[in-house]
Amino acid sequence: MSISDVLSPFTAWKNLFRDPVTIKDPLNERPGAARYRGFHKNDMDKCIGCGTCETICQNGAIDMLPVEGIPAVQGDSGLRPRIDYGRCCWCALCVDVCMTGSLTMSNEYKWVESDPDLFRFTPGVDKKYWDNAELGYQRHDEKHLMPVAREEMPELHPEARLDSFVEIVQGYNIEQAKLEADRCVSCGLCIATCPAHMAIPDYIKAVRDGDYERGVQLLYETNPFSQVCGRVCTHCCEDSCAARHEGDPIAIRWLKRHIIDQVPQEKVIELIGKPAAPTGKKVAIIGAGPAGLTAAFDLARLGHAVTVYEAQAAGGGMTRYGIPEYRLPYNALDRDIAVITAMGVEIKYNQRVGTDITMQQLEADYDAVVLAIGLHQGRSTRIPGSDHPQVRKAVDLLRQITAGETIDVPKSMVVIGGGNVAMDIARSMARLQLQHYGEIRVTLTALEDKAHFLADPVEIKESLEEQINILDSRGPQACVIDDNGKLLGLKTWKVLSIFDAERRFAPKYDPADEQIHEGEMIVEAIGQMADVSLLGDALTEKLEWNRGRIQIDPNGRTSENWLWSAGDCVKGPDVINAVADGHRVATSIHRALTPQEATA
Amino acid sequence: MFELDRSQYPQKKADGTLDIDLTSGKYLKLWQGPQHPGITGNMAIELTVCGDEVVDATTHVGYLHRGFEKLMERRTFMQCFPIVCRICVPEPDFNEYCYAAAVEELAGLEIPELAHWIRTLILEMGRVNSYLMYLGGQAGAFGQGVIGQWTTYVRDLMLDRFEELTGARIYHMFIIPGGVRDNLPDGFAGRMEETLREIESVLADVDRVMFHNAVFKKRAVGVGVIDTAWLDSYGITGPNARAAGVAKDVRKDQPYLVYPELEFEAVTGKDSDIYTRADVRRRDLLLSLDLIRQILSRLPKTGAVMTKLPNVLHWKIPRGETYVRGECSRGEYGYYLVTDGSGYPRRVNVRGPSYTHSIALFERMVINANISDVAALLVSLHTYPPEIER
Amino acid sequence: MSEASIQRLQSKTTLKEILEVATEFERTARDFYTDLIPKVHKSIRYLVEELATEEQEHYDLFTQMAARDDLEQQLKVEVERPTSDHKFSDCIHLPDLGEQPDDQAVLQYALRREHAAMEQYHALAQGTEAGPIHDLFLYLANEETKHKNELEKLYYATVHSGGV
Amino acid sequence: MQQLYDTLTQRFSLGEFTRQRADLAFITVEAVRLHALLRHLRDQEGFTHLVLLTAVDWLEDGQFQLTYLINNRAKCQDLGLRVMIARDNASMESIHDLWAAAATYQRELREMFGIDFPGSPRLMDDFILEGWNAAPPYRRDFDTLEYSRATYRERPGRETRDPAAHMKQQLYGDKGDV
Repeated sequence: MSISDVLSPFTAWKNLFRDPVTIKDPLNERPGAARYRGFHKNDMDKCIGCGTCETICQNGAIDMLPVEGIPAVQGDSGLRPRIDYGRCCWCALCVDVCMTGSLTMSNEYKWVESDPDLFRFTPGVDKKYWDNAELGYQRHDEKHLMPVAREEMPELHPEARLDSFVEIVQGYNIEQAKLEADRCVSCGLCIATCPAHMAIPDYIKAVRDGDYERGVQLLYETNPFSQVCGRVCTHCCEDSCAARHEGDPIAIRWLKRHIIDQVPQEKVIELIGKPAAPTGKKVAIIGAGPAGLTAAFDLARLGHAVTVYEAQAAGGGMTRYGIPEYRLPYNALDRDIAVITAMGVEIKYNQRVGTDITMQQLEADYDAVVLAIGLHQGRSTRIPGSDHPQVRKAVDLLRQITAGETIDVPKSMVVIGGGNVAMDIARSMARLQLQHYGEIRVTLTALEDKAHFLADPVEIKESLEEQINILDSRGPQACVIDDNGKLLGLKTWKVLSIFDAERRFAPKYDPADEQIHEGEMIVEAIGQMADVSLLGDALTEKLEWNRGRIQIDPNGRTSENWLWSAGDCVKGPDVINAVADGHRVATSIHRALTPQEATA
Repeated sequence: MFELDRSQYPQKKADGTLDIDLTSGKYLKLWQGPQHPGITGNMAIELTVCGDEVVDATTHVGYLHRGFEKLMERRTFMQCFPIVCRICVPEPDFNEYCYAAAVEELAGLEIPELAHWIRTLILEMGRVNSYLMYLGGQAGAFGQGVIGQWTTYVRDLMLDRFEELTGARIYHMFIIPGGVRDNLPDGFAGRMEETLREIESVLADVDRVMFHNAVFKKRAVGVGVIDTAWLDSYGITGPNARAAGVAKDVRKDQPYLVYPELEFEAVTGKDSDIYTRADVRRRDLLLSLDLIRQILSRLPKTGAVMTKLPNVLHWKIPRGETYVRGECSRGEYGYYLVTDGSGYPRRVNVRGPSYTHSIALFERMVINANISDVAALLVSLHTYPPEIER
Repeated sequence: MSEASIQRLQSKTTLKEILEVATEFERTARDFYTDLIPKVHKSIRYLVEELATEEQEHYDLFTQMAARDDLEQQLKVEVERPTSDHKFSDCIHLPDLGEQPDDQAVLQYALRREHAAMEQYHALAQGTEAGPIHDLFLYLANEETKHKNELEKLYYATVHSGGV
Repeated sequence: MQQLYDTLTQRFSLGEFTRQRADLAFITVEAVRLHALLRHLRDQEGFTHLVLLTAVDWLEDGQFQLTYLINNRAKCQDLGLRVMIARDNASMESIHDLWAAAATYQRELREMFGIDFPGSPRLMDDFILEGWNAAPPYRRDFDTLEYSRATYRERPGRETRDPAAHMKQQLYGDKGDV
């Protein structure tokens, strides 16, 4: 200790002459830093109400609640997060995890109220002065809290698949499936979109947990066609997936297939258990497609005796006779059907109703009849020359291929149509051409431009890989036939526009841009319809119709109380819709066949 | 009898309890805290005094128990992230770092280089804050209120830097499992340099007014000596150990983050009294300012700040256990994490240096101290009660 | 209604006369569709019924138009014969749709007919000077266009969209 | 660390060895051997620093795991000794004679897990939970959420909807047979 230790403290006196360093009016003068984690904002145009913010909030500060004027629609629950600032700890995990980037934070931090309940509010709905604040916490450019890219599906390369009908999609292995399943946030927005309302988040969780038996049970609760849907479902669920907003949607379809691929068929049958005791009621189902067999499965499990009449030699309907084997192998389909027949469903093959047995007979013999005949008749453009024998319809050709009939494979051909069926026939014929002649000469012409093709984008991509010559915006004008009656090709005009300003079909052609596409065969793949001739004139007259289709009530029942109808023939083409329809009519029939208990 | 060995008074019975008669009128029970201004945070000391000499002391904690360790057992690994910082208010970042590092180790995650640098930067910034608060508290314990005003002012400048870097002033929630949340904002190094200079200028004043102050020296020199023999017995770490001449500094002993690449020596003292501990912390604070400069001049300018995580909503970590430590301003801070393969921690145990410093060690040191020195003694151990009771 | 009717149309040049043919056009079409209803399969009867209703509405419109006071003078005005007359009159022919035409055939016929009518009224509008008559023809052309658009949408939905 | 383990196994009967990092390993030890082993490690092997002492509740196995983490600063090594003890009437030998600070850890473990350490100073004194009557709260079978629901009032006015259930109710639901 020295004299300086006595004196030096007095240097503090120099501060006498300093200005205060505190900010005089911090409430007005001090904006939060650019990254400040202040009050929440939520962009109502982007928010989909998936509730992932609520899931991650470790404080339980977020509630998901309906908001006036925001209805639940596909892909948006209509709920919006309400935040309780009595609990919020400003960690911003809700912002980081937000699936759409709608939930953000402003750099505002001052909010004074005398009523504490006002600190519970719905950002974006309850208007606040910081709603338009430009600064505030930004999550880092790359979203880190979950992977955004889909696990790549192993597929056969074009060279490896082009000369055969071997399945292209290889399926995930367990590790890949777990990684893909891991990406799901279990919000459940997809369930409402799935026509069968499958328990998607739950079965994805089963994949994560590696509990495939549980997965199979979940699948069979809503869908006996998991092999089929796991491969060729239109997967509209993926369009409602929360993950699609800032990345790839979860590969829901492939995960479904993965589950069913993991469990042997005998185990599947064991897992879903035995049907209920026989009820003594008999149900006839016309058509062994997804709708008919789903209804058959449900009804058989409820104890009813079910007989399915199928005109073809094998079951599956359009999934077998319309979808090429490289997309849906027949053995996969067979496995689904085998589980259904294991429930006691009897399928009578090669029995064409209307020819081999009449509707009247079915009405007399059964307690209920389901008409699930699909859309097996191809539409024609009816352009000049389209009645030439070498102008064929895609559905007929595909059916012949499946049935193993010999087809006179043309060296060159033209397909009319831009839907999946057009792609199916083009790719199938390309394979046959390669097998027969060693080269592919298939031209596909579609009315629509590429941006508006009806086919799945992946179908177009794979068709191009498989050397299909796809020409968009070509309107068919005539099938060109020479003087000897030989088909030379298809004459098309350029389509200038296909829809008018109001999105209505109003094709405009440019006759100056005329092309003739060479082809020994022309295949029309523009549309399909149901062949309802099996009904017979009397029943046709008795039934009520609705714009060309049999009229049904919401449960699938027709105006004849013994007859239900389901699937493509009443709802348009879609596998998963057919499955959903099958359930619907099965439930309705079960109710009709079961004596109602008196209600008090 | 006091002239000989004061630690022999009061005498103890064979079972170790005091051989005193509390009803004799010779002794007084005196409570200091939990709201006493000389107490660090929410704790209380139950003193038994004889005259103005402390003959027995019991620390009481629990005023701030929030059960974080238990709360974490029902939160997912990512959900634990926002709550760990709340275990220690003045220097929350060690919780974030130790927790994140433990999770990353058990989950097998490698974090990007840049994140290591930014984490180190954050930890040093937090150390500066913690020491500035301590200096004010230590001076305040001797009645020098002005020091606290100065250090709080410059601490506030550092909080501004925290705010612009992390988006928050106190609970930064920035060192996240997987990395850090963002890169430095534009112009950060320049503004940090201004802040560092202001801190240095204030520290020069503190040096003159606090450390070269006859009153402070009179009160602090030779008081509250920690015997080096106690270090292991009481688990003493950090400046408390370094002031006793043992260069215990995790940054050197078991280097983590980017410390191996930084140039520094552990700051030590030798007298192990209140003054030396304060001085060690002052010099350690200057070291931190230097480390911040080193980091800012050497860290990569660009690069990823976070590694790719699995979906954190159902992130599971295989069964395992680990311990991750760091050198915080008060000593060894560590997280013992046990996982069981589920999506939740099986057990998280937080080792805060205050745990041993403010209970076992303090209860021993305070015996025979003067009542007026109790607060200064406690502050000189630099303890934060929340990390005791977690 | 073949050779004779074409002759008849070609010989008329006043507005009144053209309007009469147009009304006749709607009437015959209405009767054609009405006769067709019981012949087609029940499942597509809705289509023919809708077409008949549509034509009836147009017929009513024309009748009302002819009854308007302000037309009386105008009806005597000579109108330039539209160039699209030929196609238009073509469509007055009853087509041979066979015994039991299907939806596609009915739609194709109706589309062709609406298209011709649309062009006809456009041409008539162009052939009259600005004024109420001109507006009326424009209105009629617009009506036919709308109808045609609806039919095309239906055609696309019926024939083209089934092959997804 | 492997070397240390090999040395130790010559003198002590040790259980499972887990190398976690180059500088951190865990060894399972029988309860009766712990004290001697710790003394040896402290006095002969340079593990002079008791980093922490805590417990892990393996409820499903009916066991507590006590973890004694010790540090050898000179060699920069950490060693965790795992002792599995029965969960019922859990009791363990005290080590306060080896490290004075251990008494605090043991007091907390008694309070939070209900583990007895006979002879440990002030063991029965309340540590954090003064006046606590319920089960030791850090045991896995103590449900904090249930406790807080039973003890505290929920703030009124809070409700939430599950997106999937809400959509079901709004968009499809069970319409029934009409």
